[in-house]
Parts: sequence; structure tokens; C-alpha cells
Amino acid sequence: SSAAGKYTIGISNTVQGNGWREEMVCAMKAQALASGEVTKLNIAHRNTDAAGQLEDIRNLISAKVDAIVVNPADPAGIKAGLEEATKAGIVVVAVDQAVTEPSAYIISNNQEQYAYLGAKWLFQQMGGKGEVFYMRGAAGASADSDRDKGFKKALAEFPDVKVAQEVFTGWQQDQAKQQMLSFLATGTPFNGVWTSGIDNVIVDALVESQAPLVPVVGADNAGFVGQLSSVKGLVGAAVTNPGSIGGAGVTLALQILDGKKPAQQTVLVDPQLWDNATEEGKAKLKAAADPSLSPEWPVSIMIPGWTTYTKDQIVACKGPGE
Amino acid sequence: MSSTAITPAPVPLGRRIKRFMADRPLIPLIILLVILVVILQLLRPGIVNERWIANTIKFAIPLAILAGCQTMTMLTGGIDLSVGTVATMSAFIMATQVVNQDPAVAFLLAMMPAVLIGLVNGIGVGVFRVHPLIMTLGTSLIGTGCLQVYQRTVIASGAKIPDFLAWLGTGVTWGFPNALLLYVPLAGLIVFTLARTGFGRLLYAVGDNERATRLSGVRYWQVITALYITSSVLAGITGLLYIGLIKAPSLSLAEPLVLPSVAAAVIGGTSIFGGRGGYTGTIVGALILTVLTTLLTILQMPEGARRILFGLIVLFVTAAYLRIVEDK
Amino acid sequence: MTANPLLDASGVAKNYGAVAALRDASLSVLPGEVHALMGANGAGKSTLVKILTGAISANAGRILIRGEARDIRSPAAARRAGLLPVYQEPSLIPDLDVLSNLRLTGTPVEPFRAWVRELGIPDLDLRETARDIPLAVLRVLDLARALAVEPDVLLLDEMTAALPANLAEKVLDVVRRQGDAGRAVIFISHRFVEISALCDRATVLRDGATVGVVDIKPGVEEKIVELMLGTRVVKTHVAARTAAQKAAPAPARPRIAVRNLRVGTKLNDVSFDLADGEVAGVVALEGQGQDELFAALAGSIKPSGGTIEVDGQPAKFSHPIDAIRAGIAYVPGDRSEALAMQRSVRENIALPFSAALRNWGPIPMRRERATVLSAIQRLQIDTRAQGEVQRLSGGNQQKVTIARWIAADARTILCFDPTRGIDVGTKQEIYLLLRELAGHGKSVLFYTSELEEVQRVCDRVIVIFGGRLVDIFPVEEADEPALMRAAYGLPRGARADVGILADPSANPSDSTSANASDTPEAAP
Amino acid sequence: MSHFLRRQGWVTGLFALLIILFIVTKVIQPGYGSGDFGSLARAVLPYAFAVAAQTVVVIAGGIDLSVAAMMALTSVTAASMMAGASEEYALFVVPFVLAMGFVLGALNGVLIVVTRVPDIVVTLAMLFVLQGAALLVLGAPGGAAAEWLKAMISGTVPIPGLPDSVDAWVPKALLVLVVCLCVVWIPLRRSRLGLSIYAIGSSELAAFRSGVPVARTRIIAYALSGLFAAMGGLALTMSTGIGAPIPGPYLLASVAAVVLGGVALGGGKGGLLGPIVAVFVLRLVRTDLTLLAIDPNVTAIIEGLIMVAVVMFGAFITMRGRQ
Ligand SMILES: Nc1ncnc2c1ncn2[C@@H]1O[C@H](COP(=O)(O)OP(=O)(O)OP(=O)(O)O)[C@@H](O)[C@H]1O
Ligand SMILES: Nc1ncnc2c1ncn2[C@@H]1O[C@H](COP(=O)(O)OP(=O)(O)OP(=O)(O)O)[C@@H](O)[C@H]1O
Ligand SMILES: [Mg+2]
Ligand SMILES: [Mg+2]
Repeated sequence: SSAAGKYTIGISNTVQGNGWREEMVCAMKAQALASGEVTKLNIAHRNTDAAGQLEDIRNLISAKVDAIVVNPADPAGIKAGLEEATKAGIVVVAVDQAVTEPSAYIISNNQEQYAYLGAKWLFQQMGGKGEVFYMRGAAGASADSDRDKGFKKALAEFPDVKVAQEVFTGWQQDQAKQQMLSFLATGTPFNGVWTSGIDNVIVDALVESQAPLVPVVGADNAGFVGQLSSVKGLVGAAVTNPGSIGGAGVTLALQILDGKKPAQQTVLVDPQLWDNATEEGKAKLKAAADPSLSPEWPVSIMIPGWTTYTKDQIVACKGPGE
Repeated sequence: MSSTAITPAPVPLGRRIKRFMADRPLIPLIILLVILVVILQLLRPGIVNERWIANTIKFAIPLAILAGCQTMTMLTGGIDLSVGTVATMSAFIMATQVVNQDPAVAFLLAMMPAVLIGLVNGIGVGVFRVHPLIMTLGTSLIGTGCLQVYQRTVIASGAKIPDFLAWLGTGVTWGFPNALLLYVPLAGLIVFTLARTGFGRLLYAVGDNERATRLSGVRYWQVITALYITSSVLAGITGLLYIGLIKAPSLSLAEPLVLPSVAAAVIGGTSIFGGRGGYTGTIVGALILTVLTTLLTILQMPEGARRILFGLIVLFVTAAYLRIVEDK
Repeated sequence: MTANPLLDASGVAKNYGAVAALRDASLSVLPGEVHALMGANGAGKSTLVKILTGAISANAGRILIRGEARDIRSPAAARRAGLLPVYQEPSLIPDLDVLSNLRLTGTPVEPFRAWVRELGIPDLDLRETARDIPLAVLRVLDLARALAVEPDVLLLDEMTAALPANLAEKVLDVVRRQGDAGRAVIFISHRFVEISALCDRATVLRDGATVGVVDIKPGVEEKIVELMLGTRVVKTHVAARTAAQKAAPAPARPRIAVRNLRVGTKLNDVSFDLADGEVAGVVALEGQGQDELFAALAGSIKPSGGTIEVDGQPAKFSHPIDAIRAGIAYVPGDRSEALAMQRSVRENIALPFSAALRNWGPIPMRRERATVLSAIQRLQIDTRAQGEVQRLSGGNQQKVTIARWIAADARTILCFDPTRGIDVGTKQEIYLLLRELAGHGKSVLFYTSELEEVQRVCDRVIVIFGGRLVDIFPVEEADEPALMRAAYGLPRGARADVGILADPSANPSDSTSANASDTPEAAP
Repeated sequence: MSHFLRRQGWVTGLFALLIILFIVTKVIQPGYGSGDFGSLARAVLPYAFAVAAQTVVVIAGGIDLSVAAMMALTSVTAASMMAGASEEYALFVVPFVLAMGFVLGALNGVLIVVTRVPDIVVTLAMLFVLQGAALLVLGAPGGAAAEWLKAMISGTVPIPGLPDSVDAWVPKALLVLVVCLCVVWIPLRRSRLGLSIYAIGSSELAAFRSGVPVARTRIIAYALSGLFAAMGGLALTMSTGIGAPIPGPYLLASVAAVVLGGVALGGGKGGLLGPIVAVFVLRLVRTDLTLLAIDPNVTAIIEGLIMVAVVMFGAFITMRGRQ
């Protein structure tokens, strides 16, 4: 049952101009193309909020797509739209973050786990004690509050680790770098930095101001992964947060359309941690490093078992019919 | 109305100080800046050191240049909201083109969209009389879209920050940020242009009374087009400097600077209605905002409270400044 | 007039920073009187009116209304106290139609309509947006709006300055009847004719202080002028053209030749020449096409037909810069159209220097200062508040608009009512200046709403009516009655009664006394 | 008179554009029906209130950069108050939130009047303050909305005397919008206060001299803006069922729609109808772009082009009209 091009798939995404999300959309396109089952992708991709995403989802329903793959602006906020889609016979798959609508399928990065894994590694590196600079994402974003849960969980396991300072970077590079530099200037002692994925500018800041290179946790962005093997004296770990989850979402949607429903509504893709403190981690980092990618793109451009496109395909960022 | 008799009383000291400051609006601004720095030092003793000053200046410079764009456009009663997009575009294009191209070629390519957007803004505002807010907002939307389309074509080639830009953006020589090498002449040029050139005169005059300038033989569209191109080129240069500072090209690199750049110009005493203001105040305004950001980062309080405080302080500073400078 | 004063202000002072607009002004107005408030430009007349009506607050002073101290903090409060102003600038909301403007101020519509008709505007559309209404009509509407609520004290700040003679006449008529009805009017004007014809008493201000109150009777004008100007009395008057001047040989080629000029429906088939060394007057009632004529010559609007030749070459102006390049400068009647109000006197005067693209570079400061200073001295501009032009008085602002073109050394100057709202002293200076320019070989086209100026300044007079050029007078024949008749479109030689002020025979004492005080030499 | 015609002409033109867009939509997607129109109405709702909020202050000669933040704050306040509360409690929440918008809006106005800082700066500062307050109310998206509130904007109401096929084209969301706007706007337009708002926008000096209480009028204009923004915040909570402390894209959208709707930035001119029609146009363009499955990045370019082109066109017409 794989006659070329049977389905139209709608995609809804509400953050634009961020490397991670761009990779996600490209993965969706590449996967749709590689699967050979999709005639057309219908992509609604802009900066907006839950209400705007509801609008996009309803427009996709009007466009009579067969499935909708959505990165939700908010787990609960788009419930009504997803419900309407299911009622209209459309398969709904949420990627990256969960949704509360029970009829929707979810394939997501485990955000809580993401933070827990990195924080735990960091606290171990610090020898179970000391001060940590906690650089969060955007205040009020659901991914940020999920990650905060994971971070707090790890923190609870290490009673001697204290948060020296907590800031919101807004997931903005310049703000994060300025915050780091200001923090350095205060002379507050600290033994580690946890970042919510704005990582390479933090390493830059440490290097530029000739501050002691404390362990840094970041995400698997190409820039940071490169730094982990190139910056001398830097100890750090990249926690995977693949944008290619978008491709996996398309695969899941196609499976369901083809009648192969997963056992559970929710499929979690657990993050991995690659550190440069162990040989094993170094090997993984080396394998993953890809200086040709834009530094904002996560290097894990594929998810084994879920994506079937080639690197060329995702980099070309072309969907079916383009 | 009081019925006091008119006695030419000696001018009280407070009033004299006020008048002194009103004549030199830069002084109260600098005092405000110093107060902020003192508060910072009290909160975190030792923070105000050479390194901190260098860092503050480094971050204030891109903001100050963009605020210069706002100052000049605001003098004519306009505003340039496309500076963020323009700076981002030139930074992104520079970083991606320099991988395969000669740096000089990459530079030219990077400045192209800046000139183009400035030209379109200028024509829209100057010839078609579209409100600058809308015009520059529109072109920045278009620019962002174009950048995103472009972005896909260069993913495979990656990005690189030219060493020179990194040196300029982050380097420090004898305690002075290298960026001053670019900024001091640039700021001097802006100040000079506004005060001592025909073009500067026209900016003030056009913002004050456009009909009067027309009757004096000024072609509005020429002034406005030149202005918006200048503004865009400055924004493009800021983008290059900024990418050297941040060293991570992204598709929204300089967007966060747009609203602060407007705020810096206003805090610095430039009227958004045109005809009034200058660049020296803007420079101090940019420094005030940068110090304020640090101050708020240092404070241990919930993010919400931090933002509330930021808003209140910006309001307070502007109001206090106006109070001091207005001599009515 | 033995009654108690309706309005009694004393010791009023107002400072703008270092500038004292008023120092010690007093004013007392009796019921039933039309009281003139006089003073040179910048004496503080407008400031006093604004204080009395709550538009600005005073630094000191006492105001009694019917003997009671009143605290007037806003125009609305003044209105409640029975004080209604018509300010020097129009006060209708530009983007609202007339009806909404009335509703906003709570003005009854029917009386307003009646007053408007009475004031000589029979066909006003109440739905028209104020922005689209000509300035002169706006002034009249402002007045009608004030009259409609039957105020106890009406304050008119240069009400007639921007009005053509026909409308001014109606206004004077109405004002006089206000006085007869037992109300009081405070009347500001620089025109002695009007003061003599209308007012009972005059309060004279000089440099922000009241320097005298006089009864208006024949011959008092000389005294008023003395009070107004203090030591600055101007005795040099411009004589009518002497025979020698008249004999100046006409140049072979006119500086500007206008042929069959047409602008939409407003101006039709106008042809005339303007020679070097001549001041040509233009006389017309309000809205007869003179605005369009000046705008077309200045390059502000494009004519829809006809030609303009400059020095024998056909010229096409698509922007004022084209006219300026051809040496033609335009001084608009409305100062706010010509000045960058927040900029300095110097920058305003130097503005044309920077206009051309090639002059956008560094300014030669020293040369500029010299040029500007000489222009300022030549026009005797009071530069005490030169940091911002908006702080100058109206008359000094007007001088700046002219100084600009003196500095730029324009060959032809189009002056549209340059003496609007200007004191006698300054007026004399401007007359002298225009003559002097002509003496240096410049040409001047001079529109005026005050007919008596024609005799003093012009060599020839062009009369426009209904968009057509109806007559060209040599100055000797251009006495006021003749001009007035021509302006009304009546053929030369016709005798018709056109108003109390225009015909000296209708009101001999007023007219002669005005002339006597102003320009004895020019008396017919 | 010509000005009046011009203004009405602009709104008529916008209506024509809207109808053309509906026809285009029907051509692109022949199945486009009443349900889809209902979706459009619901999408329009928050934008329409944001635009109404902006329109009032722009007419009064100001600008309000805090519109979106105000919506976020009122939305999180409503959502957090209704979380876990009874359905009836929402009857209290709605007026409370509206009053809160009104008061905070008035605060904007008071600050502008008292500090004499330009409105653009005051409302920019308030943007941060309100955003911060929203974050304090709800650190992350959450809360809930009463079912009856959510139901208020979904589906249609049977209108007696109208056949169901017509009814279906009158979604509840549209009714809510029309009723809310009219209840405030129509009495305002007819009152002296409304005139005063236009007056201070047109010429503050002339308004003052005409006896308009300028400061009070300005404060009320901002208060009304706050009220409309609170309606917008409630609309967000009604449609999503939650409150989100990060403001949506309503600020720039509101300014753009105000200008597209024929309200001059600078004040004194225009009405509410134009901007609301402009919102419908902008939302329908987005629908069409989605239906056409256009490359999403090109979508941004197209939206920018439309904005610039329409406004340039308007400017061009005015210029021609003037000559
Ligand atoms: N806003 C202001 N700021 C500073 N100075 C001012 C201001 N308004 C008026 N003045 C000054 O106050 C003085 C009186 O001005 P005012 O307008 O009352 O004069 P006036 O007698 O009405 O003159 P005119 O006949 O030219 O209208 C002038 O010297 C003027 O420069
Ligand atoms: N900045 C200035 N300061 C003082 N005077 C100036 C200034 N700029 C120009 N002028 C004078 O104003 C007049 C006109 O200047 P401008 O340079 O526009 O000359 P122009 O008449 O257009 O020149 P050209 O004859 O070369 O076309 C000249 O008399 C010049 O000396
Ligand atoms: Mg006056
Ligand atoms: Mg005056």
C-alpha cells in the first residue's frame, strides 16, 4: 500500500527564524519526499501564539488535508482545533511537545528528561557540590517550564549544589552572551553552567573574558558540538534535542494513515547525552560533529528508525512537488 | 491665578541649576547613568571594573548605532523598524558568504540588501508618503521572508565568522574594546552630520515643517531617500559588528535590539515627533539601557518582577530627564 | 460710561524662561465699549488674551470679572465666565466638520448660521471639514462661533488681519453692534483705520507693560504710535513714487512674462509682465485666484495652461526649487508655512542654502554667519529669542521669512501679504525694504489685503477678480476707492458705494486722521 | 466633503477587496463553506479587539504599544481565576477582567498625562510592566476557561425567521464581536466624548482652546483601549481555553490593520469599521495562502508586500486626489 503520493499533509509550527525549528520543518519536508507517499505538504509556519495556531489548524482543515503534524504552541491551548480535525477524519500528530487532546498522537522529545540528563551530568562533573549558573529559555514557554521540572529534579538529588544565579535568555544569543558577561563581571564564583540550548555564545563568552572554563551543558547544536572538540580545556556535554523529530512525526502520521497505529498514543524520543569527558562520549561527538551545518542547527539530523531521508535531502529542504 | 505683586526676586539656586541643565541636556543624562552605575556597584561591590566597562561598551555600541538610525529618522518624524532585519540580513549573509567568497565580495553582498531595503523605505516614505512605521515594518517582514528563503540555500555550506569581525567585535586592546575603532569615527561622523552639514540641517527642518522646506527648494524625497539608505547602511554595518560580537548567525540575531534602539533615542532626548534631538544624548541613552540590563540580570528576583522593574525604570528615567530639561 | 468695568486685569506678568512676554499689563473694559488693545509686534497682546481666557496661566496678576476675582484656568472656564476669544490662529478642529466643531463647543447651530450669513458668507456647508476651508473663512467661522453664544466680553486677536476688505468690513460692522448691545469687545489690530472707525478706547502695551489708555478721537493716532513705539518712533515714511523714479526706462525685456496663465477653475487667462526694479502690486478680494497665481509662479502647483517666461526663456516649474533656480522666491502669507518653528533664526534663514543636493556637505559656518547676520541687521530682526523661531513675535517671524531670501539674494520676490498682523513700525521697515530691493534692480510681486499699502510701495497694480485679470493701474491712479471698485469687479470710473472704509468721502474724519497719523505725505 | 468621500471610499474599497477575496477562496477551495467562515470569524476575534484597542488611541493622536501585553495579562488573569472554579464564577471573572483592562488602560493615559513622556515611550514601558505582571500571574501557559465562555464563540445561533442555511453563515464569534464593539463604539461615536477624542487627535491646541478637557479625554481614550484589549484577552482565553503569559503577534498586526483600515497615524481621522474590515482581509489572505500551500517563507514576503502595496496604493490615491 505505497502507491506514490496519496496523501496531503498539513504542518503547523509557531516559531520562525530559529535554527531548531527550521531544521524541524526541513526534516518534515525531506521525510515527506523520501516516503514517496505524500503528494503535497501544506505548511503553516510563522511566529504566533496558540490562538494563531488554532487559526492555522482550522485553515488546514478547510484545505482538507489527510493528516496534520503540529508542533504545539501550547499543550492545552489548541485542544479545540485538534478535536475538530479528528472529527473531520484527519490524523493528528503532535511533535516535540505533548498536547492534551486525547485523540492526537504524540511523538516528542522528552523535555523534562532533556534537562534532567544534562543537569545530572553537570552536577556530577562538579563533584556534587558548588554553584551553578542556570540559564533558562523563554519565561512562560511550556518547553521551558518542562525543562525546569527536570532541572529541579536533578538539583534535588544533589543537595550541595546551589543555583548561583537564574536568568532567562529568551533563547536569544545576544541576550545570553550579555548575561554571561555581566555575570562574569560580578566575580560571583561558579562551578558550572547549564544552558537551555543557547550554548556556543556562552563558551565564547567564557573564552573571550579568559574566565576559568567550567563545565557547560548545552544542546546538540552544530556550533556547540564543534566547540566541544575544538576548544581547549572545555569540558561539556551536549544533550540531544533533535529537530529531526519533525521527520519522525511525518513518518508516524503516514503509518497511521496506512492503518499501522502505534500501541500507545504517545511515543517519546529520549534524549542522549554526549560529553567530552569520556572516550565513549568523545566518539559520539566526533561522529555527530558536522561543521558544514549552520551552527544553529542540531547535528542529530536523523532519528534511526523514524527517518529515512539522506543528509542531502534534509539540507536541500525540499518537500514533494518542489 | 495668584494676586502676588511682581517683584523681580533673585533667581533661586534650584532654578538656576535647572536652567543650567536645561541648556546642557547631556549633563542630567550622564548623571542618571552614573546613578545607575553606583546602584550597581552598591548591589555587587567590585562589579564595576575594567572588564565590566569594556563589556558594557561592547554591547552598547551596536545598540548605539541602531539608536543612531532611530535618532536620524525620528528627527524627520519617522522611525526605522527595519534596522533589526537589515542588521540580521547583512550579518547572516556575511557569515554564510565568506565561506566560499572573498571577504570583500562577501561584504558587498552583505551590504546589498541593506541598500536595497533603505532605498525601498526611502521611496515608500519619501515619494508615496507611506507612514514610516508601516513602511519599515513591511520591508522588514519582506526582508525576514527573503532571509528565510535564502537560509535554506546555504545550510549545506555552513557559516563562518571572519576573524577580522571577531577581532573587531570581541577584541580588547589596552583595556579598550576594538569596536571603538569603528564606533568613535562613526559617532563623530553622525554628530558632525547632524550639526554641521546641509543634510543634517535638512533632517531637522524637514521634521519640523516639511512645507517650509519645500518652499525653500528642498526636495523631500531626496532627503528621505538618502536618510533611509543611510540608516539601512548603518544598520548593515551594525549587523557585521554584532555578528563579530555574538559569533553565532541566526535568523533573528538583531531583532531584539529594535525596541531598545527606539527607547535609547527617546531617553536621549530625541523627539519622536521630529525636529528636536541629537546623537550625543542617544549615546548616553544606549549606555543607560545597557547598564540597566546588567542591573536587572544581577538582581535575584522572578523574571516577571524584573520586567516590571525594567519598564518602570525606563519610564522614570525618561520622565525625570524631561522634567529636568524642560524649562517652563 | 460710568458703569463698573466688566473685566479688570492688573499686574499681569508672564515669563517664558528668560523671556518676559508680559511684565506688568493691565486692562480694564467697560460694558458696551469696543476697546482696542494695541502694541508693536511682540508687545504681548496675544499673550494677554491667552491669559485672560485661560489658555495659558500667568506668573502674576489679578483678574476681576464684574468686580469679582475669578480663577480662570482653562478656555472652558473662561467661556463659563462669559469671556470668549478668537485667537490669532484658527481654533477649529481641522479634521472635524463645522457641525461637529459646533457640537464640541456646545455652540447653538441656528444663531451660528445666522451670524455666518451676517458676516458675509451666505453659502457655508456645515458638513465641510475645517481643513478644507480657506483661512479667511475659518477666521470668520471662529468669530461666528464666539458670537453665537452671546458672550459678555469678546476678545478678537487680529481678527481682520487675514481678511479681505469685504469680509473685514462685515466683521467691523458686527463688532460695532456688539458694543451697541451693551457687551464689551477687546479688539486687537494693527490697522489704525479700523481702530478709529470702531473703538472707544485703546490700551497700549509696550514690552509687556501697559503704557497708556487713551480715548479714541480724531488725531489720537500720533499719540498711540508714540506710546507703542516709545523711543523707536519711525519718522521715515515711504513717499509715493517720485517723478524721477517713474521715469525709469522700461527694460527691453521683462524679467517675468506671464501669458494666459490658467490654474484649474481658479485662475483664468492671466497675462502680465514684471520688470526688474519694479514692485508690482496685486489686489484682490479673498479667493479670487491670487493664491493660485502666486503658487504657480512659485512652482508650488502646476498651471493647467499658459506660459511663464523668465528672462525671455519659457520656464516650467514642477517644484519650488525650479522657481528658486530661476531666481524667484516666495514669501507665503502664513508664517507657519514658511518657518521651521523649533529651529533657530539662523537655520531658518540659511535653509535655502542647504536645499540643493550639492550643498548637503559641510556647511561653511563663517560665511553663513556673515550672510545671516547681514540679513538680520538689514531687517532689524529682534533676536533675543533666536534659539527657536516659535518664540519670536509674529512680526519678527514674518521678517525671518523675508530675510531668508535677502540672504539668498533672490532676484524676484513674491510677497503674499507680508504685512499681515505687523505693527506700524515694522510695516514701514518692510515697505522700505521692498522699495530698496527694487532700487537694487530686484523685482517684487506684492499681494496685499490693505489697499493703502499699494500707494506706498507699488509702481503698478494688478487687480484680479473671479480668477481673471481685470485691470492694471499705474500707481498714480490707484487710489483706494478706485482699487476697491476694481477689486469688486466694477469697471474703472464707475461710482458705487462699496463700504465705509474704502471711500474716504463716506467717513472723512476716520480716514483722513488715519492717514494723517500714518503717512501725512501720502494724504490725497 | 471630498475628504469624507475619500474616507468612505477607502472602506468601500476594502469591502470590495474582501468580497473578491471570498470569491478567490471559493475558487481555490470549492468546498469552502459556512463552517470555514466560522473558523475565520474565530480567528478574527482577538485581532479585531486588538485593532479596536489600537484604533481608539490612534484616533486620539497616540499609539499604544502595550496592546498585546495587555491582552496577555488579562488573558492569564481570566484563565488563572477560572482554573478549578465553578462555571458561575466566570460570571464574576468577565466583568472583573474587563474592569481591570479599563483601569490599566487608564493608567497608561494617566502616566502619559502626568509624566508628559511621549505615549510611544510610556506604552513601551508599560509593555514590559504588563508582560512582567502576566508572568507573575502565570509563570507558564495554563489555567482554564468556563465551558459556557468557550461555547460562546463556537457554532452558530439559530436566528428566528431565518432559514438554517443563512443562519449558518452567522457564527456566534461574529455576533460576539459585533455586539461587543457596537456596545462601546456606537454610543461613543455619538457622544461629545467621541468628538473630543477626534478633536485631541486632530489638533491638541485647537481642542484645548475649544474647551475640550484634553487630559481627561486622553485618559479615557487609553482606558477604552484597555477595555478593548481586555476583550481581546478574554477572546484569547475563550478560544484557547488557557492563558499564555507571552504576548502573541497582536501589536504589529494591530498597527498594520489600523493603517490599512484608513485611520491616519497621527490622529483625528478614520473610524472603527475600516480597521475591522482590514482584519478580515488580512486573516482571509492567510487562509488563502494556507489553502494554496504556498511555501511558508514566501508567505511572510507576501504578507509584507500586501501591507506595503495597499498602503502605497492608498497614498498614491490621496496624492492623485490632491493634485
Ligand atoms: N511660547 C513662547 N515661548 C517663548 N516666548 C514667547 C512664547 N510666546 C510668546 N513669546 C514672546 O512673548 C512676547 C509677546 O508675544 P505676543 O505673541 O504676545 O506678541 P503680540 O503683541 O501678540 O505680537 P504680534 O503683534 O506680533 O502678534 C514676544 O517677545 C514673544 O517672543
Ligand atoms: N552655507 C552658506 N552660507 C552662506 N552663504 C551661502 C551658503 N551657501 C550658499 N550661500 C550663498 O547663497 C547663494 C546661493 O548659493 P548656492 O550655492 O545655492 O549658489 P547658486 O546660486 O545655486 O550657485 P551657482 O550659480 O553655482 O549655480 C550664494 O550667494 C552663496 O554665496
Ligand atoms: Mg499677537
Ligand atoms: Mg504674536
